[in-house]
Amino acid sequence: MLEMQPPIFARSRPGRRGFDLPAAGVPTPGGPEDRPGSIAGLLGEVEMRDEPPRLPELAEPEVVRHYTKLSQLNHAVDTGFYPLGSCTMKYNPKVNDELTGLPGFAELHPYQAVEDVQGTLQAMWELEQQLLELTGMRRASLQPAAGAHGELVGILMIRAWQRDRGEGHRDTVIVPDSAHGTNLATASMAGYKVVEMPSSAQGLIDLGSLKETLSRHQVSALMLTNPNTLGLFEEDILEISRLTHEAGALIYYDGANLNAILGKAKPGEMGMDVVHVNLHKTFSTPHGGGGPGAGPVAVGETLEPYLPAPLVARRPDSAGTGGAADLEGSADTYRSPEFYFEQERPKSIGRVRGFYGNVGVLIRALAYIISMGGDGLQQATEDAVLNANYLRARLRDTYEIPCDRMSMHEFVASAGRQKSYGVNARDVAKRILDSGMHAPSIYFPLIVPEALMIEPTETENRETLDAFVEVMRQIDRESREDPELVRTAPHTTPVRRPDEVLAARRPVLRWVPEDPVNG
Amino acid sequence: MLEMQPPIFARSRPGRRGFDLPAAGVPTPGGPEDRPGSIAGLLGEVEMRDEPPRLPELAEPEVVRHYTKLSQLNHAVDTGFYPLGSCTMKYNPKVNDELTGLPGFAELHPYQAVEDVQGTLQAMWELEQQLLELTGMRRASLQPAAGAHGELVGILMIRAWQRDRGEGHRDTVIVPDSAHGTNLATASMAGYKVVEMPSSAQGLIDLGSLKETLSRHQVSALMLTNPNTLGLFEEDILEISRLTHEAGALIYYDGANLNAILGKAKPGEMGMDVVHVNLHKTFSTPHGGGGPGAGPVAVGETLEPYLPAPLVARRPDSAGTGGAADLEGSADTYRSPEFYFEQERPKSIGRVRGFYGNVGVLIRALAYIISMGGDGLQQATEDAVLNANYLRARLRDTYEIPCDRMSMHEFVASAGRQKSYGVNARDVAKRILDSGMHAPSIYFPLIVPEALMIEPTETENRETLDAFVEVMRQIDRESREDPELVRTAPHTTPVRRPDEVLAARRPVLRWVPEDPVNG
Amino acid sequence: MRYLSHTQADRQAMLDVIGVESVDALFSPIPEALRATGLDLPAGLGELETRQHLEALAARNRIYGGASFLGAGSYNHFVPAAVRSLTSRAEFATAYTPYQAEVAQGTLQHIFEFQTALCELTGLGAANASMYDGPSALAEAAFLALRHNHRERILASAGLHPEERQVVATYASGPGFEVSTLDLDEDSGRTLVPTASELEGVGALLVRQPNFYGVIEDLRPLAEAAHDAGALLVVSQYPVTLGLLAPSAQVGADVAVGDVQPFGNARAFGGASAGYLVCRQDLVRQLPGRLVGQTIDADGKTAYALTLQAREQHIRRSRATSNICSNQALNALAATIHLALLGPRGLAELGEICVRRAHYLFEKLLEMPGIEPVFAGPFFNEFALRLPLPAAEFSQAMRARGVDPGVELARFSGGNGHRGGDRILVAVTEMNSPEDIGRYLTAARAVLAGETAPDPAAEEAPDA
Amino acid sequence: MRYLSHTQADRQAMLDVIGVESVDALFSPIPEALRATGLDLPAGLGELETRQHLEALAARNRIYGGASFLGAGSYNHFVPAAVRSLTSRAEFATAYTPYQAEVAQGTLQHIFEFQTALCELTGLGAANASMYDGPSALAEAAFLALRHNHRERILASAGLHPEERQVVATYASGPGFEVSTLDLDEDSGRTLVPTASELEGVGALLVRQPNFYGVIEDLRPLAEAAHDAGALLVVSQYPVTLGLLAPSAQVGADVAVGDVQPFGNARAFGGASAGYLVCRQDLVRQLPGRLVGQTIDADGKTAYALTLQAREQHIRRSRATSNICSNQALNALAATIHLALLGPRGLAELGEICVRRAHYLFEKLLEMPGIEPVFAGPFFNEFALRLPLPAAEFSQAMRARGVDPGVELARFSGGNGHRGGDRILVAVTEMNSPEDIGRYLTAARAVLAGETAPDPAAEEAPDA
Ligand SMILES: Cc1ncc(COP(=O)(O)O)c(C=O)c1O
Ligand SMILES: Cc1ncc(COP(=O)(O)O)c(C=O)c1O
Repeated sequence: MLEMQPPIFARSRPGRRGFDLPAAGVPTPGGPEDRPGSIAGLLGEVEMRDEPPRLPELAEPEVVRHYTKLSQLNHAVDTGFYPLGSCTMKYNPKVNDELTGLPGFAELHPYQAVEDVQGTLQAMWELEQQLLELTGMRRASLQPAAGAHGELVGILMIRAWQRDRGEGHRDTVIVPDSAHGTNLATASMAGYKVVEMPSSAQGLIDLGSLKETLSRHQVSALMLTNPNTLGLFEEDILEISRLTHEAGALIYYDGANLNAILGKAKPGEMGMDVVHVNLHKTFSTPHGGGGPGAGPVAVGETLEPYLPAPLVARRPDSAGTGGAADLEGSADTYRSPEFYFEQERPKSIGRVRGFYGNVGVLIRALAYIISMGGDGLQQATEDAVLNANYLRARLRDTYEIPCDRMSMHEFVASAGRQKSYGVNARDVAKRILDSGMHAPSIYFPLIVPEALMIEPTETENRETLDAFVEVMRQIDRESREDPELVRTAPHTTPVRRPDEVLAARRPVLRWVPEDPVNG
Repeated sequence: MLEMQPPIFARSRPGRRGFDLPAAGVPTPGGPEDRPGSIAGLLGEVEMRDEPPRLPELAEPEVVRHYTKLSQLNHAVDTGFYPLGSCTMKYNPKVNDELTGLPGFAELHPYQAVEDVQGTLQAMWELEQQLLELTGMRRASLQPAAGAHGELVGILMIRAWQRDRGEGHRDTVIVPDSAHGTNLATASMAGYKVVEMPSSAQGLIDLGSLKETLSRHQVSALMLTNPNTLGLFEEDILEISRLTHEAGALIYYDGANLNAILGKAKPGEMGMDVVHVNLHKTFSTPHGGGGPGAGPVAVGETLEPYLPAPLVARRPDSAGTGGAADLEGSADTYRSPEFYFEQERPKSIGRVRGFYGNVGVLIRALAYIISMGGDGLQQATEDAVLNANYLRARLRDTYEIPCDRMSMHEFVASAGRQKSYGVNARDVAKRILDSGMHAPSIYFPLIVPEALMIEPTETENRETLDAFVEVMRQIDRESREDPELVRTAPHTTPVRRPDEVLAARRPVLRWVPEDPVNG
Repeated sequence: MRYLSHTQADRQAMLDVIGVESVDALFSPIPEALRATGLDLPAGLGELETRQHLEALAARNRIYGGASFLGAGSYNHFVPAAVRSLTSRAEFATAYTPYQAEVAQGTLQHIFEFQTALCELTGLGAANASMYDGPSALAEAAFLALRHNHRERILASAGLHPEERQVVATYASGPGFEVSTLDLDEDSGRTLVPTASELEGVGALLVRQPNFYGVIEDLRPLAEAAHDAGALLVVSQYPVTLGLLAPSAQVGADVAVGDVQPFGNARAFGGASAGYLVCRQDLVRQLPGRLVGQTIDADGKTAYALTLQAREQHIRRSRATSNICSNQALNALAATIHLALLGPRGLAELGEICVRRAHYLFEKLLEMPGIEPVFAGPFFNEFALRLPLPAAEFSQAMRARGVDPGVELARFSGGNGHRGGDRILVAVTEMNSPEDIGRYLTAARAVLAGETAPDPAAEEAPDA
Repeated sequence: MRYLSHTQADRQAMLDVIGVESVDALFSPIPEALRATGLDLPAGLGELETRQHLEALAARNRIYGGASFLGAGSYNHFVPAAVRSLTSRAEFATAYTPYQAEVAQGTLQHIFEFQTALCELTGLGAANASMYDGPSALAEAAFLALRHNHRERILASAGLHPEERQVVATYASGPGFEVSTLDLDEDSGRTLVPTASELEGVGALLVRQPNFYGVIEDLRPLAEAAHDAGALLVVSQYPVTLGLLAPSAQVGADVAVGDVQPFGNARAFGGASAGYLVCRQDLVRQLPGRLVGQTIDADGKTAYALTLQAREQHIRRSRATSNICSNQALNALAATIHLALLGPRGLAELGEICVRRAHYLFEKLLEMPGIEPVFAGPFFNEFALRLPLPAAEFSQAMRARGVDPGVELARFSGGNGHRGGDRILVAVTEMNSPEDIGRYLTAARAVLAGETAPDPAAEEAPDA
């Protein structure tokens, strides 16, 4: 029974409770005479709350049932196919969740003494080494909490580098028009002007247009994604790299699509200066309905001094004993355990978050890479690309494929043909939901009309891919024979086409008890 | 999308695997010359398998998705109301699952040295003490794996006691006709004849009929449930006890319904000789879709010598240090840790399972009792009884309540009135499923026609009870206005009324690849 | 109390609806004389404090990890995280027995899959939904056999696990079935083939495979003898062997039982896991316990339901095949998932690792002075040794070195364990890494040499 | 490889459908020159071995349990099991951002509930779906303020957490916003109310509550000064205090940020948890990140959807309010569930326990020779002390006695931590039991007395 639930606040009844706390168990030192032992007395001249916050009041069974039922309203990787392009919805191994939950990891405080945290530092160090091998870069920061956060780090590093060389006047970042929105938003957040370059007819970066843009603007950086958001490998990548560098700019490589090239090509060898990696995509950590992710940023020689501090480092001659003897003469450390934080990095752009990153996500990714091994990762890439091309080959009859060439881990189809029957990409997507599958990404990249961006990932088997093809064909048939059915889809979900216009026109962003809608 | 799934065997594809094993990593000592190093060589003259068993071949993501989707087809306490009478479907606290999973509990081998297992022995000992306090008995065995298993232990103890006193000719166990099926099956499994006594018009044991039965048969034991399966407390329990004992028989108390009387009454004080307790009911351990449960058996003085061995015991003078110094002169132990197994119990009926019981279930129950405390358990009983009587009061208008008196934790309604519109208890139950709730137990106890046995439990809030009343009223209305709707219910479940007759006539108890049904 | 939702106001309002003044009135059916006055139990604890109490208990247990070599019916096998993740799903864990099939297809189908997996492993035709554990499954299997051939005698190999033998005896004590013993060959450790007179009136011949001492039995001659005498052969098994050894049906078993603990279930001090019971298809109506069958629903869709319930207590009552009601469904699910992850190749490989490592440790131990095998018969991953010192002393010294070296066999000759006796039963699994085995050997050598102080640093790597 | 399902046969069949000969052909778009030749990474490990590796790492960390008194932005609060159980449900954990609302109502609704809970706690009108963490939320809040009042100066209290101050500075470095500092009163430790000239051109005044040194700020005068100068007051909070202290809106905050780590999220070495950002209703169109709104569906049913997306990068692209895309949804869910379990009373009680225990420890420590408070202002559950010996020495000696006594403040004056300095920051929560506090006091007394050998047995019970 998939039924919508009232907001938890509407389930509240005064006086219920879901939690029993221990007694304070200590004597309370006297406060002022009139309020001895009271909390207000302890706190002194502080403004207290008049009324408690209206949090819900519920017993534990009610809370558990509420969220269990809410969860059932979600589609998820564990419940079905999720070919959401650019998002790499692959299987998230269960063992990685368990390992991250080990008390030795989960109960560690970020400011414990360095000799007390060697295990986690080693995990971070190992992950960094693995990412460097996979990307062909030199050093990485694990601090960014997501891909976009990594982008910001990358662009700020480029900016700092350029200012250092006296080129602070370079005020422009260029992106292909197929770029993900975060690329543009990142650049402007870092204070840049953004110039979008039109893609070539093949869906790739157009060298001519690149040259022209580089010459017409004070370009600081080019941001690109490779394979790009059409799932196509930028075949001219070496030339792009040469031209950009010659123009005095650096290249930011959006590594959200790294799943396509593990063991097949390395951004470092393409001449990229900085790369972010989405651990919550390629490296199988769960998306959590929107996070947490992690977006480590790896750099080459040019930008290494600018990485956010601190970095994790390993004493090269360390015996691995984690001892606590003093190390004379080191500016960065005061003890000599095997792993330590490199704090003093004078050119560093500084921190972009508190502490060290989404460490739990990092540990999951480490466990994944260890489990897969080099060969396994390469096989994953091969299967991801195989699956995408297989779907492309099988859907080609029924759906337009604007750039119908060998794709990498994803490809973009279009509902252009179906449009002529009165059914658009959104309608197709909604109708897919009726089959118990998730829809592809739609209307992205922007350069493909009625785009359906399909990324099956390597953890899907052939039966599932074939079933998806059947669904897509059926929807095509329906579009011709009964377009209304598709236009009014979905028909089997708990709700159907929430009114987004209403939501934006009259935003209801919180529950309020008076609101009759919530009863 | 609640969709039926093919059997996992039908998803198998040769060559897939969901598990990577380590290498043996040791040299293999030579076998016979012709098969050096082979497994067959190592094993010697042993008949090997010609073909591997046809287990499914799948990758881990496929297995995870399969069982995730299967799970979604279930109703469960965490997803909705579950008023299944006699089953006490209360909330199962999450923390208890976690605690049972602590490596210190989960990874313990049953034959580790006694000084290495003190924690679990202490847990078992503490639980026994708590159960004795709650039941008013003297000693308990935690070995039985479920309620029915506990019944078997109890009846075998009675049999052994009677044989010891030279009354082995007593060949009959009597049960009220309202008894749970396990009571009768247990008695006959232990080699007894079973006599069913008709209940009184009030739904209770009829003293006259008890006397008569006691005099007419060679009665070894009376088995009763109190409150009985109608949810009624046997008001004459002291008289029942006196009569039975005077007749030379003992009383077995089916404690499946203990939830009704915690802190309110104790079987020991009612004169009961042996009681089993369902930890998976009253003590909140999850039912697991049919198990594991645990059915500890507590006894009074008479039967104490007959309890299954071993029992857990505590050295009265122990310092609690768990030391390993030898204890001179003890027949039962060879070391002196605080807790130990009492093995030598010459009159014991012996074991009824391997090892010591469903220890993981015991630990959950211990955590529950500790969390609730004495007051909490009593409050739970009060609320359970309150909830049952509240529902009874509110349903009385629309459904017949054959014994409409103050009930304990459950009560039995009847669809007798609805039957006159052509709708029976099964139809009502099936129609309830359409509301996202579970149905009550039906057609039990046997003495109530069209029985609907309703046990809300204490962990349900008033809103849920009221919603259930609405559903029941609506079904009553439907029975009058549109009985066909009810007769063909459920309408919203993944399947509807599986054909049980077909299932029994042509039993398909396993998947076979050739079977076209499974395609 | 965090598990209860009523406030005092709720309670009062509900009492009003019921039409009574106070909660006490609800308990008026309980005679005054019996009315308890509270409980002598401490006040309830919050979750934090409950956790602290239980964690302190868990910390009083000693865990050996890969350095535990104990078996004897409970084995140290790896449980994949996916098993825990899936079995802990509330929809499986907090559901009841699938009485309302429409909202229990998840449970019904996984039981159907469990039944299928057991049939595949054993080669027999019909498995039930699970039993309490291996030993109680064996007792029920013996009863099944006696029901089938209307006899009252059980013949039990001396190679049964002593505890399962005891369980059979306890169950048999009720109806008064006779249980007699069939000896082992002193040399090989295999069960001696019974003579016709030994089998006189016997309905069930019970054999363990591998037997308690780890010896792999030759079942064919036992099956023949049993069948010639009109008895059924019931085999109690360590199911991990079934990836490599001939399926039970092929070597003549009529009924196979065992415990799926090795598949997806933690040792947990011996419980919970799940027993299984599989029999020849023609014996299906004698099966105890729940059975799930495949059928079709009102719309013709494939569906699952409890079936052949006329065998069960809730329908047949005193004439049921057993009194079993709750079984071990969630543990059976763990096994089904683990088997699905392993697949046929995984199961065979798992067996191979166990066999290879066990034989390696066995050979190496035999090189030590004074250590001898108890029996000469073939073994899988468990073997009994005779030691040159009391087993209790050996075990204690080994444990002081961090290795739990095996089960002292004297534990089973009564008493609270290990007093006297020089025999030990050693089991090796995939959890005992080559390093753990090396540690065992180093420690054993030191103990045999009479060294007193444990030296945890020095470990022996296998010469692989 | 257990996570991949294709067999070689599958692969070949699929290549045939694609119409290429080999897998290599699929990678033909990659220029030859770039084609990698394998990876210099070890072979994959099975689950058992992966687990062994990670378990060994976890074992290299030292966990202090209730004897850890570290705070400074990451707090040792109890996480109820129900939080873990629910957040680990695959439907929550393995879903993506709720782009397809029809199959993501679970995620959408819990975000809506999170937004509501934060509005209730702060008294402000609009909360977003979460930010990466507290510090990055603060930086985004500062940007929000500058966007709102079209200014380019940020004034930051010296009572900010040094790391959040650094994050603000890093973010500001891109567009070149100026960040200047507002000092603390040397005695009370409270932020000095800025003068009009200090506020000249300032768009955002950033204050922490309680501040980094644990001192509870008096926000009203700061708010007044800010508002008089046309700036917004942005408060960075420890949200546990909000069960007792006046809600942010009431004391003049325009924007409130913080980290919900204390609610349902493990410390986990500092991540992952979730930042929150709540602002006045009228600023909602300046909010960064995702927002969920309630609406109705095609059938008129209440439904939830992402809303006001025109602020976001995927729609507005270079003119978005932020580049944030993935946030910390699952950690926000943990907080929402924990808050639902606590309720208003639970949250207040939780605060009370922390306050009482902290003040007790504080008073007792001040009785010891040479220990002095750094500031005199009121505090909640965290306080800074000046010690009569180097803090690093104190910490090391305490840790040798099993107590992690607090964060050495010198850690934040650069370098790899704790060199020099005599100041320490101590936090107390419900996880630090009276016994743990007693242990702290006993150990501290011994350390101050110059005792060398730790004596873990002797512990001091509080004289409660
Ligand atoms: C191509 C591309 N770049 C960047 C991002 C941003 O990553 P995140 O959501 O982790 O910030 C995404 C994620 O959707 C992406 O697909
Ligand atoms: C009254 C009664 N007695 C006995 C039992 C049997 O308990 P179990 O299922 O644990 O064997 C039950 C359970 O259904 C019951 O309700």
